[in-house]
Amino acid sequence: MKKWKPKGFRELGPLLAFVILAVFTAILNPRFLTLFNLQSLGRQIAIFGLLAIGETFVIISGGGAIDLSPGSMVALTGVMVAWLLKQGVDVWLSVLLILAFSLGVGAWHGFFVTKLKVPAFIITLGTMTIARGFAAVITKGWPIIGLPNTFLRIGQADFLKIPIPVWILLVTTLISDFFLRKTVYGKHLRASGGNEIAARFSGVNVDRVRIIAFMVSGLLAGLVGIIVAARLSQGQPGVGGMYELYAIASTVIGGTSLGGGEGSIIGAIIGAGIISLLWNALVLLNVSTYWHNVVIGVVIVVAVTLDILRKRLASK
Amino acid sequence: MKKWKPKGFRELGPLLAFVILAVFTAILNPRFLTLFNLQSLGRQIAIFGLLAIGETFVIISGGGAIDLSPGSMVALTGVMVAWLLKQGVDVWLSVLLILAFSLGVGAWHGFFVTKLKVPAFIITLGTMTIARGFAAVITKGWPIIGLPNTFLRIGQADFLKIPIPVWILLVTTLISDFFLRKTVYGKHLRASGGNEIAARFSGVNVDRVRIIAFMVSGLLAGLVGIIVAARLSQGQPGVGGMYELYAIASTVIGGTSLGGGEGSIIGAIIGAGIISLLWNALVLLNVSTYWHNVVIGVVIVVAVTLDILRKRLASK
Amino acid sequence: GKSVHPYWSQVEEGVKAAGKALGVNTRFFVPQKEDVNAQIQMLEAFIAQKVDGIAIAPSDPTAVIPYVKKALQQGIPVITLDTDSPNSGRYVYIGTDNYAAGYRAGTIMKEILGGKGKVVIGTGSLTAMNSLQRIQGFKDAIAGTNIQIVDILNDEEDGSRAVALAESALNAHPDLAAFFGVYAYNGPSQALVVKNAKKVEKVKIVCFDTTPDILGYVKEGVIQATMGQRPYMMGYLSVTVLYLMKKIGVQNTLALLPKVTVDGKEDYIIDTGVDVVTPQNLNDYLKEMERLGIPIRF
Amino acid sequence: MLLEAKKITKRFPGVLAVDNVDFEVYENEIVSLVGENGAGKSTLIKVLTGTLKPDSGEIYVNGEKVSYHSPLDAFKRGISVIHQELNLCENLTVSENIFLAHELVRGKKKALYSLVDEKTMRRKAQELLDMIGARFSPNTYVSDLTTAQRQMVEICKALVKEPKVIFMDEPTSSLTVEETRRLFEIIKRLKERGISIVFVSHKLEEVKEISDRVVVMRDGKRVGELRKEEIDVDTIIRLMVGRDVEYFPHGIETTPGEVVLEVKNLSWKNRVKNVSFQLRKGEVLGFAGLVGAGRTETMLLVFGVNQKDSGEIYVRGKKVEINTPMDAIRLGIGLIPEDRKLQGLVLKMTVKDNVVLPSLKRLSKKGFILNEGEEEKVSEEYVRKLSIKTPSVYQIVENLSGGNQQKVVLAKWLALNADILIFDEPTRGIDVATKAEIHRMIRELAAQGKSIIMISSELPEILNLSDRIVVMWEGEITAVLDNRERKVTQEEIMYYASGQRKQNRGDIR
Ligand SMILES: Nc1ncnc2c1ncn2[C@@H]1O[C@H](COP(=O)(O)OP(=O)(O)OP(=O)(O)O)[C@@H](O)[C@H]1O
Ligand SMILES: Nc1ncnc2c1ncn2[C@@H]1O[C@H](COP(=O)(O)OP(=O)(O)OP(=O)(O)O)[C@@H](O)[C@H]1O
Ligand SMILES: [Mg+2]
Ligand SMILES: [Mg+2]
Repeated sequence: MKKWKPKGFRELGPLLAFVILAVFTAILNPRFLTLFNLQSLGRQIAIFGLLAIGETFVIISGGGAIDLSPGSMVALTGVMVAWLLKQGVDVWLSVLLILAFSLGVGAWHGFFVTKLKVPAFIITLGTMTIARGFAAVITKGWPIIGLPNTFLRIGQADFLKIPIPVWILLVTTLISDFFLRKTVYGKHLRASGGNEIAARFSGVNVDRVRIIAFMVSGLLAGLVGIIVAARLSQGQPGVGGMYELYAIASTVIGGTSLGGGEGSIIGAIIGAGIISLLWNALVLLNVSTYWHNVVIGVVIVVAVTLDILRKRLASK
Repeated sequence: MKKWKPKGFRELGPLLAFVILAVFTAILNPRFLTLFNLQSLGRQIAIFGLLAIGETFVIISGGGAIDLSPGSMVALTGVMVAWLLKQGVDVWLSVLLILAFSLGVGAWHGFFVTKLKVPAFIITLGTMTIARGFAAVITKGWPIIGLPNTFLRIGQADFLKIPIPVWILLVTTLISDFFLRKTVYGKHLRASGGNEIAARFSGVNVDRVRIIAFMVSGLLAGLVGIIVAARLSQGQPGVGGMYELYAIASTVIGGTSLGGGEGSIIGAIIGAGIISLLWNALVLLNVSTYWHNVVIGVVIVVAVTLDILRKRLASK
Repeated sequence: GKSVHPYWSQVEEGVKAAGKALGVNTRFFVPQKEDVNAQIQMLEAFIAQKVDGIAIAPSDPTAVIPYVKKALQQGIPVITLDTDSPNSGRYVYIGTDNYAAGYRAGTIMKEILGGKGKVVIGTGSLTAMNSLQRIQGFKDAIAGTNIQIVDILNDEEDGSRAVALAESALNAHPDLAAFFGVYAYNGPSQALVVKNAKKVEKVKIVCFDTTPDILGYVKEGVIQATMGQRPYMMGYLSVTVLYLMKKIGVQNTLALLPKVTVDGKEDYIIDTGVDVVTPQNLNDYLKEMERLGIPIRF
Repeated sequence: MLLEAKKITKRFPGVLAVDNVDFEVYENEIVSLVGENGAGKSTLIKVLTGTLKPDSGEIYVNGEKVSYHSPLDAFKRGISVIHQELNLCENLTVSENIFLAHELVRGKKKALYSLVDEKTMRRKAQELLDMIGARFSPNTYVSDLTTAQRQMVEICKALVKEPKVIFMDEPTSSLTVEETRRLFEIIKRLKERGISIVFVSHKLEEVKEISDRVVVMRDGKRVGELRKEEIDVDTIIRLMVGRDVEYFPHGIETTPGEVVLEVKNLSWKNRVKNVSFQLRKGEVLGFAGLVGAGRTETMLLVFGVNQKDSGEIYVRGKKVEINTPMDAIRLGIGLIPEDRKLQGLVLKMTVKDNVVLPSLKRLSKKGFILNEGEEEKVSEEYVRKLSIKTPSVYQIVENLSGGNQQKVVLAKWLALNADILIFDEPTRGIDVATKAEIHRMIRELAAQGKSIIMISSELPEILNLSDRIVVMWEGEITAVLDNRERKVTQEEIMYYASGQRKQNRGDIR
């Protein structure tokens, strides 16, 4: 009953899938490669990718933990930041307040999961529903518009032709990959997910490690909320539906096991890339929307299945 | 040796929550107790309850398995049965065909999970997306109407003042509770979920046991699809959104652990009862819709948390 | 379009029919659920493709502004249909705005109820612009009467939940006078409940769209009135206008279109009108649609 | 006195696990803690090392009263522990495990965000491994290690904390004689370095060899203490059990009959090479060898857990294909697995449910509907026979002591009533009294006409129970020895176990 061990470049499978899809799309429709389209794709990858990084932390922390709240949190924090800005609060202060708030929500999840032993599924499902509800309560459903230009730049401007959200994703990826692989925290996180009791007996503060994981996920959901609000020029209570599922799927496509203990930030980004690419390519390839969901579902299943078979063959 | 048995009535917590909510609602609005309302509530409980039974089987089977497909399968099978009926296929034959189809989808999930080792999350997320897509492809968004009256009775008629879907739920509950607690299959299922390897060493055909669990979940999703179509008098591609989450939440509220190995059918039904009751009570209590999601989220979290604390105190 | 819904599939039919008649290549997209971000993502993909023209029903009028501007900058003509985005620089708006249609519904409700009674609204979204505008229009129309909106029910685009909620509402308000259904499946859900509860005489229904099930209930007299927005026309005209813009130029096309003045600004709006279908005029409506060449499934 | 505990009491639902126990550790001593399965040894150790909170009692370290909030508090005071159930993160490497929660970091202060100094950690891990004579790289993933190797990792892990006292809860239960000898050398070296050891074992010869002092527990109470010169196996047993125990069941004779199981040229990967042997009705066939000799792997092929690459299996003269344990059980083969937590038990289920799991079909009405009454009867019977210490058969297995869990594994397969029984290390972690009882049962089963394969790393067990002995080395059989006269010696087995081949071994029947 041996577990498959990371030999070589583990994210090879999903990366191949991404590249094949991209090349395929580019051949069928060369406009795929226009700067404009790549920027658009990049912004989408940033949105799913950031959420997927958060999920990766939570999932690695083990105990079957997942975070179902990101999608709704994106809506709520987007609405909140827009509300703050409308009250005339300074842009950066608003952003900071929102990040602090979402960090707090993450800590709240972590507290319930570790101290009260409430399943992560339930507490984050609760937030999913509650946050979605509050977004509607705050706005009565109407978007909050008229946000300052400085703020909109977060979602819409480019730097060196690369959209700001992509820069944010790059920086976040580097930092979190570093944390996961090189720091004490990363080791403790993987230990907690791999064998909670062993980690506890060794003196790892498993609870704190898990709480931090949820805080990372919360924080990134808030960050995405800000980016999306800036991208849409408004606080929209209706955005983000199902984003949590896409984020979790990205993570799993990238090779993270839902059982906890192991996972890859890079893989999660590639997973987010595949899903975003599908959204983009299906339009470029002129597939009727009614079929979009069918194709996305099939590609996710096929990509994951082939990757698993590939790994199994490789380990023989 | 004395007959020392550890546990009392495990579903006490959720049952209390249900009763308190019901009494509370009935006091504030006596119309809660009208036959019409109880029938309506019963039909809703039947829908979530049947799905929750399926999830219970899948979750107990272990390995972090959950089934994300039921909501979309409800939509797809509802559309399919309506389509068949429109083609003039006999009512009972259509029903049988749909049940066979959904059983097949369940087997498909089981096959991927056990034989190809694809995570249940991914393969059922795939079906979730694909089924939703096909429902749209078949109907282009149009409801399929004009279904025969015999069929509509499945969703709308009563027998002894009790709606047919509630009868279906009762029978299904009795059968599945019996299977889970009183048969070799039930024990094998719990053993497979508790420790897959030990179960294999004990001669349990773990793969088959798991495939059957997914088939039960598939079958019940199809059954609910038929009930919903009959209830709405039409095949509608948009129904069932998020039902899988409600079903899983019902299961967890009822005391099933997402880690696998244990779970309770009765608990799942009570969980489904709590969620359905909330949908109903919030309207009766005239709570503004903007707050519905907030209240539902809070009640779910509070109910589960209190139950966990109660159990912890009781075991002290 | 915004989400998979019969309304949009009627728009699509119009788009296709026009495309065929004019010999142009048309593409029609709706996301599964209303999601502004997803719509913008699609819009960008179209801009990247350098299509000849875009007709969009903005999920949100302000959110799309920067992206419509981007398209215009790249020389792609953009028009709006169904929902307008007046500040985006789009050339033309084709449709009846949802506020106006909602207002019409409110006016009719006022007539049916004789100016008093309790109403429950059923909708599929608390955040989608079309729902918000229809409800707002409805509210504004009944303002000042004794009609009271006792509840708004959000079923999150789940037809089954719509039925459950309508049942609860009917029970919670024994003196309910009417339902107002915002999305296409809301009306039939309410009709089903009212019919099964044998309250057809007591509880009136006004709703949106002209799907066959709605027309069936109209015929039976369970639904008193439904608002048809002629989605087919919107689709057909959008393609035609974009075709002209490509063929004879944007300015020349605009010159052919009716010019209106809004807040002192000149604008181009093609009002596709609202059809109010009632049991009384159902046959006339069907005949009229046939005359216009709009297919009716019934 | 390094550590002193006074009047420690710990209670679990239905069980008084530790009852008013005093315990002390002096400088520079090796003190053994012995007692029957479920006597409360592990619980006491958990209390003393901060993994369980006592219900009452006081703990003093270096004369200072302490109250632990986590294992970390104990480490900080120089108290390390190797638990009975090994606790390593299989998803991490050896060096990561050794330094878990004690990582070496760049920079002065250590915080969660500190950069881990992998290079130094690996070097130091290598030094520790070398010191205790382990021959695997610190970069190996723990999931790739054998039980004995994991034990070594645990020792390194304890050493990293630079402790004054190391508690070792049954460290030798899965070690061979050779490995145990090496561990004792390490223990002695540690003692020279001023580290005291608290040692738990059911192998009383070992206890006698290593201990400066022995503390005996029975039913949660401390019942006696022996000083170095008083230590004697029989005395310990009398204190532990309250009576004398006969070690090995002499006099249960069997008459081996026809061949019931024949294995021909079985091969699997590089770990089982061309293995052939015969098993007769009514005999006990012992399998000896060093750890890693491939005995377990061979039996996993016979039982259908792994699929053979080549070779043939005959049961009662008929060639059979065994692809899953189900097939094997249907053919009347039962395998008592080596790793109780992983392969043997569903920890969250009750004793009863575990005991009846393999025989469920037989015990059920129409092979389908459970018969709770019958299940209860069968499981209670085995709880009694194997003296499993549990409040009732409805106790969750996870809550049993290590040895009692092992007994449940045995009960499971004895209840199956299979004709061919394969025991893999059956008495690991089981106390002397029950061990003797199990030995008697094994002989009795053979006398009843069952056929038994017994893998054991305890040579006395092999020598005293087996009618014939198969010796394996690196995946092949090097000798088959006739032991009907009980004349085979330890030296003889060790000779073949180290790779010497016996000629014309086909002669032996
Ligand atoms: N978590 C628990 N819940 C309930 N009972 C427990 C728990 N842990 C231990 N026990 C019980 O406490 C008693 C002492 O167990 P302990 O593990 O200390 O025994 P031990 O002396 O280490 O035995 P062994 O030699 O088998 O390892 C046993 O009867 C056991 O069943
Ligand atoms: N490919 C492998 N790499 C590392 N370890 C392995 C591998 N295959 C098996 N092992 C482990 O090596 C251990 C010892 O090997 P094996 O079981 O063949 O020897 P054995 O003679 O049965 O030893 P024991 O005396 O412990 O029963 C087993 O527990 C097994 O899990
Ligand atoms: Mg112990
Ligand atoms: Mg072995």
